[in-house]
Amino acid sequence: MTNAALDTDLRDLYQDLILDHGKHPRNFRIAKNANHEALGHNPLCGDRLMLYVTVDDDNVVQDVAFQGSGCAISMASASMMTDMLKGKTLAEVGALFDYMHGACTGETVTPAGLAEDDVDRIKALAGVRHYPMRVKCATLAWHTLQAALKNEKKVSTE
Amino acid sequence: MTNAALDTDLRDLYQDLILDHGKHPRNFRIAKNANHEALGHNPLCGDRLMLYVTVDDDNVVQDVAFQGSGCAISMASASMMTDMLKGKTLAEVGALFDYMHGACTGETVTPAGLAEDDVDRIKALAGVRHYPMRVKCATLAWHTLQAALKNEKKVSTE
Amino acid sequence: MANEAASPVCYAPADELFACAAPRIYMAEQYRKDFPVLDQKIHDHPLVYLDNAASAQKPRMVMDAMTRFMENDYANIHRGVHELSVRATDKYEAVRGTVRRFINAAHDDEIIFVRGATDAINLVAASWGRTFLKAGDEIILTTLEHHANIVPWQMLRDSIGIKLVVVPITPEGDVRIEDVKAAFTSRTKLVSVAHVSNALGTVLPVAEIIKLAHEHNALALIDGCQAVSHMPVDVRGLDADFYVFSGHKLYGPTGSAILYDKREILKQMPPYQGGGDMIASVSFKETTYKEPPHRFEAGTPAITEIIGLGAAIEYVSTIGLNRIARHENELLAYATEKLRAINSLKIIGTTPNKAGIISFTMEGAHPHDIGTILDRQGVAVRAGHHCAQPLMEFLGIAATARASFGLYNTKADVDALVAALRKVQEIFA
Amino acid sequence: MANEAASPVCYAPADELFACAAPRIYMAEQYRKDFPVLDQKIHDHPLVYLDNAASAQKPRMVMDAMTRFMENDYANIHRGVHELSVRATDKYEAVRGTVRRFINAAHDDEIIFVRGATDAINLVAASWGRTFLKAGDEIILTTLEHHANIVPWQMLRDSIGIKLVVVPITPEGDVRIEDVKAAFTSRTKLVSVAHVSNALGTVLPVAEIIKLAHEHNALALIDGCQAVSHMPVDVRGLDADFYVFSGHKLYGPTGSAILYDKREILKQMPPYQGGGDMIASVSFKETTYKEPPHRFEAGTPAITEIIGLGAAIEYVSTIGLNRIARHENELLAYATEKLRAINSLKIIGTTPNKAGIISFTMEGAHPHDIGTILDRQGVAVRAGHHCAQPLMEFLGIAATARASFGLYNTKADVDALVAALRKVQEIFA
Ligand SMILES: Cc1ncc(COP(=O)(O)O)c(C=O)c1O
Ligand SMILES: Cc1ncc(COP(=O)(O)O)c(C=O)c1O
Repeated sequence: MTNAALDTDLRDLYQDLILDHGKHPRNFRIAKNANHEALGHNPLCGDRLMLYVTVDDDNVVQDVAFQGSGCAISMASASMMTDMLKGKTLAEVGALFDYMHGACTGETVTPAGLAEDDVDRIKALAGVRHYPMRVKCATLAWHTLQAALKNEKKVSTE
Repeated sequence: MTNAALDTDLRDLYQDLILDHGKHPRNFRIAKNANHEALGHNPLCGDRLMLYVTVDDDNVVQDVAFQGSGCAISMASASMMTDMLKGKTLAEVGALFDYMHGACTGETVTPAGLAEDDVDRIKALAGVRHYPMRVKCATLAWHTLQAALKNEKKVSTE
Repeated sequence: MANEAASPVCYAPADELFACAAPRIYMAEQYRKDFPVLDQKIHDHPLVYLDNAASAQKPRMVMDAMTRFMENDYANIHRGVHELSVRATDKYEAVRGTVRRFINAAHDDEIIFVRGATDAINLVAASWGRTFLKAGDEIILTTLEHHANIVPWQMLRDSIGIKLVVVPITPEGDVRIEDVKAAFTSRTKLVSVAHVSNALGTVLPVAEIIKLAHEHNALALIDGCQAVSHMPVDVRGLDADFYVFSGHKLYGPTGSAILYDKREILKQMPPYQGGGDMIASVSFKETTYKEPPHRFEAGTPAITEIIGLGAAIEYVSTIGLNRIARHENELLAYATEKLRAINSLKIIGTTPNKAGIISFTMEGAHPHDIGTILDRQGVAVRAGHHCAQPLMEFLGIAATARASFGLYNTKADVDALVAALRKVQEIFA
Repeated sequence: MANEAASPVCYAPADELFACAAPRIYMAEQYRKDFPVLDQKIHDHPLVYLDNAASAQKPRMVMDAMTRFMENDYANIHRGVHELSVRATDKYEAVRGTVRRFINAAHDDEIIFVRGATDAINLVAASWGRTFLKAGDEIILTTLEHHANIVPWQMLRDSIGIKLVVVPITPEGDVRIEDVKAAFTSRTKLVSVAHVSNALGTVLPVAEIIKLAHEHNALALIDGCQAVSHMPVDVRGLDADFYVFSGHKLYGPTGSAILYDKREILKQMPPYQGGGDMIASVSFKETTYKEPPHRFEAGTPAITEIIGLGAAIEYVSTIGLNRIARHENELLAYATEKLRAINSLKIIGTTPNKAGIISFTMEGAHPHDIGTILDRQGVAVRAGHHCAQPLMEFLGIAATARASFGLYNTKADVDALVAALRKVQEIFA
């Protein structure tokens, strides 16, 4: 691999958007009054994150926050996810999850009805699909979200 | 190996003397009044024999008897041993043991001071030295003898 | 069971790897060349290997799979982000699927990789046994069990006070379902029996035994060591709760074995050994464990050997277990007929429900003498108690000689055995 | 210890196999060709394998020993009278002597063949621990132990109520003998510590620790997993009571490992697993066990793998552990210097008492990101908690990246690592 090819290859995973979210995670705080929360854990990497979600009576996500530690990919994924979720209905969240999951595992799911901005962000995260060991880093936040919404307190990906 | 060579080879182990003692073990009985006894066991083959030895105050073997079950080699060895021991002093028994042990493991021990008859019998048993897995069959009775004389109740060869 | 195994029906799932053509003619010679060890002389006679129940020989393909793995892909698994570790992990984990299909389990995570069948039964006794059994509870075994299916339960008995109930066998070597039925009480918690007896070759009616166990709210552990190489096994069809077997008897490497354990049961079992790779998190205060199967695979597993076991399963599956069963049953019938013709010889275990194993004694000749004389003629059989001393005691014998067949044995091997036995007769005439 | 290991004195017994010439120049290149796996490209870059602490690669000689054994001599051991079984048994048992000489034990029967170091420690915890310890007794560990030397003791603690006393390490990663001394009480029964830390590379003062243990009438278990491949080990010189290591980290096969256990202690230990080959006699009423070592080797062992381990020990002994130690210490010094020059990099574990392992973190880049970026450049390192979570917690970090050296690594490998780390810096600038 030439140096240029290597750069392209690595830049596919470590895009600026990812690096930026990894370094400066958004919504990185404890949200004590959230009505859903869950602890996500990837025993392989030791990545851990606590996710707080507030859903109102109309099934609209009012607030999402997280705290934790992990690699650039898992932190960026959590940060970008929190950014995307605010203001979405639970149905929209489900569609986003499905698209995200498909994108990271290499399935082709059409982003029907998703905001262009969200699709771009998820495409950035989907660089992991060429890094099999890192897929779980990208999906940890999303699995934790599912657990939180189902009121499961803990989730562990392996 | 030709059939003749095979016969010679197997006849080296299964000599008539061995087969005879194996089939018709001498001194095959319980000797309740023996002043030494021990149980010999070879867990590999399942060979088992109970040995009874009566030694008088002058350290002369007055009686030897055994009972048990096992292969032709171990039964013949026990039977021939009991035949040899009667009337011997413990010192003579020791010399016999050393010669027997050497003969079966391929060491060269000179049969200094041993009766010609005993030497012949031990040479017959020593056919096992070309059958490494069977050496313990031939020596079981002798190890049991040692245990009995040392007042150890059990011996197991492996 | 023997009949079922011999039927030409294709058992394997309709999956390329496991497709079996089941042609009418079985050519053991064609497979012999896959086993380099068979091509040698022992004491100037061609080797006739009839000690398959103790351990089977390894096809070139298994050795190659192990070597290739070590040459190309080797690394420790699960914990690495680098390429070799990814490849090694993928190959190791893929064998769970191979095993699942082989025994028709429902889920990959019901397949635990262990060191040997002995290890597997000790695991169940220590983990499940200590958790779910209490003093007075009963485990049903049979007289013909291998020590591996006796001693772990005795150790558990001596430690927590359970009771072992032993079902006797018939003089022919059969386990009768009525006798098993009679052994149940309200305290029965487990029935742990061999699928095929390693000492006699008897095929046990395990489907019926498992059914009985479940009717009595007990679980069933099947020791499949001698079954998986001789016949198709379907753990879901049988509804076994635990099923164990060793790789080395299935033409695979030593150090590899399988514990199949139903998901619902596995989930409730605490870990057996502690260490790396089986934990979710460790602190000196508190440690949490991973989900099965990893909870039960502490430390670095026998990675290369599991890859080898996967290759062995592919090898036998490609030939087809039905074909192997039919071939071995033919050999067994042929050998039985030939051995019956030797008048000083007595076959031990005369039930027709047998898989490729034949045990015998000879008048005047101890099994060890038989073993030695056969060996000098190149014929490898086993002589002894076959790790089944209670069975030997029950039969009133100290030992037997045992010939056991593998997929590469031929009628010529049986003829060589018979000729060699004539020499035993001659010597002990 | 590092100094001792680096000294040119010939440690090996004056025995042909183990003769070591200890020439001044070490040519890792000369040994690289023995390891076929090293000769490949990963993501178009030549493989630089620096994950030896997780598992070492296998020389051709080890694979050949295993294959040759399976091609020529394979059979189950101990129980057979036929030729193959005799050969297999002899070869398997001969490895006890090879191991004895390698670690300078007194007797072959002090060498127990087990599945892994994890298996070995679990065996000691279950057999010795349950027999000789009671509620309130104490075991001393250190903060830097591998989970394999923590979890088995926790399981024992939770089952019988012993206490675990943990000796902290210094910020440099050292275990100070004063701190160990302070941990003893009248209830201390065992000290169980690593010889070399797998996470930091620290060489512990085990000789002094063992002496302290014995002064306090306690025993000492040394986890030698990371020591035996890096330096000569002399269990009698150390006076260790238990010494454990895995074959796969010593260039040997997976599924093979050693528990060295002093004869007088071993004799008093009840069996761990029950099954075939470890019994003297079995009946449903009463079972008696064989003497050590066989009492602790239930069932069919990893025969082929033990043969392979014997070959691996011959391989490293022929090169000479002193030479390997000197070579790796040179690499370690070279790597330490080069890594220090990377300003965003922090070496974790800065004691000079280290064997060929170097752990580090980088500002702004998580170890897993480092691992991925290195892998894309062909450099295999490990990233994570290295099965030492309590240590990570103590250090206040989640994970490290770790480069660990083997006898085949070169300064060029270190240069490749450094170049690859520059790319991490670039990306995470
Ligand atoms: C220091 C130490 N102890 C114990 C172990 C456990 O060895 P294994 O996984 O081979 O059982 C390891 C290796 O992972 C180690 O490095
Ligand atoms: C019926 C049966 N069960 C259990 C075992 C034990 O298997 P392993 O020695 O591979 O642990 C054997 C093989 O010896 C066997 O034949």
